[in-house]
Amino acid sequence: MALEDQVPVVAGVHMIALYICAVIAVYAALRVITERNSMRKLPFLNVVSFAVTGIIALLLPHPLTIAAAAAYFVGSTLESNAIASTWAGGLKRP
Amino acid sequence: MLDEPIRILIAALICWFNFMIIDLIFKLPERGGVSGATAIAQEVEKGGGKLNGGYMMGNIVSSPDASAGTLLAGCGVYCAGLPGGLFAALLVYIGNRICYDPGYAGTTGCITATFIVYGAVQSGWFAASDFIAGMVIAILTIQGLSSVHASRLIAWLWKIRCRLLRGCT
Amino acid sequence: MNDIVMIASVILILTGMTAAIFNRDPFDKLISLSVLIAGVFPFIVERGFLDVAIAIALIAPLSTIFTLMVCRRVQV
Amino acid sequence: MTAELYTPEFVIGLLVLFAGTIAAAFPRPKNYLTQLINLEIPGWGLLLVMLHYNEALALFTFAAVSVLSTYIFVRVMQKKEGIG
Repeated sequence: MALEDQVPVVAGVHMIALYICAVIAVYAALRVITERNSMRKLPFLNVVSFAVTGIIALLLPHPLTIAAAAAYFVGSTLESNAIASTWAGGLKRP
Repeated sequence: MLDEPIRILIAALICWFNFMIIDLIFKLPERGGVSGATAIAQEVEKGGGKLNGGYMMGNIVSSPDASAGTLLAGCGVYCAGLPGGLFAALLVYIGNRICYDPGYAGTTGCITATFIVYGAVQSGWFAASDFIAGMVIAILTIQGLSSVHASRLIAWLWKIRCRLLRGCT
Repeated sequence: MNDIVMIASVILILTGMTAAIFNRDPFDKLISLSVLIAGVFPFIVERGFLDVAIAIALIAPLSTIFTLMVCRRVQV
Repeated sequence: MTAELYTPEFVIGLLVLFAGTIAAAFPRPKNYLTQLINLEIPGWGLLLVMLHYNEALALFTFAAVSVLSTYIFVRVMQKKEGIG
């Protein structure tokens, strides 16, 4: 059913990179919820998105993973773009 | 091969210089590309930072630029070798077109980062996963630690670039 | 999945959920909601559903954009 | 079909589902927009619970239907309140 019987499990040698990505994701998430200003939250959200993209790529090395990581990154960027544009009143304002 | 933490730190330095040089050459700190980037820059300036640094932070947030290209090139080389990196460059170009951006900085950064990562892996000194963790650390120093100090640093680098290349107004 | 990444994903989901419930500004709620979405993705990828991950990553921002059609900043 | 009884995504999905349902039932600033945003939280919890059963097609269908229902709610709110 799933792809997981075709691809190898992550080997034990690259674990430190995965841990660094996880720790940075948690740190940036805590910075997101403790920041008061609504626009200054968006750079920290971008750090969360980078770290999760790294986690996705490091968890499952398979050629389709590149498309998954790029799709997640572009989707998250588009979401931030839409939030910032609406906050600035770029698109919808009469 | 060196130990893994030292390799990750060296890879973080390489990635930092790669995306910062390409972003400065393609004039990201000059103006905000979309209206959301301009709003982020104004809020950063209101919090005590510089306006040019805020423009670059807003551009990184609201469209995939050279930093995203470096990260996805690392992912591509880690998963599928050299063709994976070039495929990631194509995906970065498509993502730039989705986000209303010309997309030259992201594609150029992705292609150069692909060759850098592939050369470093072929030389036997690095693994491709070091560059993914290194890019996450590098984007943490720009966006994640302190927006005031990061914007002042980018404004200082932008002033140096204006003095060297004089393409900016 | 190894334990530290799973604990990190759970922390992302719980902080995103708590902040999305208790914030009062709609923009803050949407930003916290995307932290929650970021925590969901390692679980999907760890199960091996890469196609589902691609589809959800491309579909989920549409929901936010539709919600933003009725958001409007309080004029200052 | 279920390999083990309590996988982590099952437990955390149930937790998110209950908390999000309570938050959508009692929205804090009491208007339709808050209720709509709170209604997306149990959706993601339900997706985590469905991930436990290893059905890819169910996940596809659920994501698509969730976005469509959000669009319909937004149109209904625009008709009802005259905003947007």
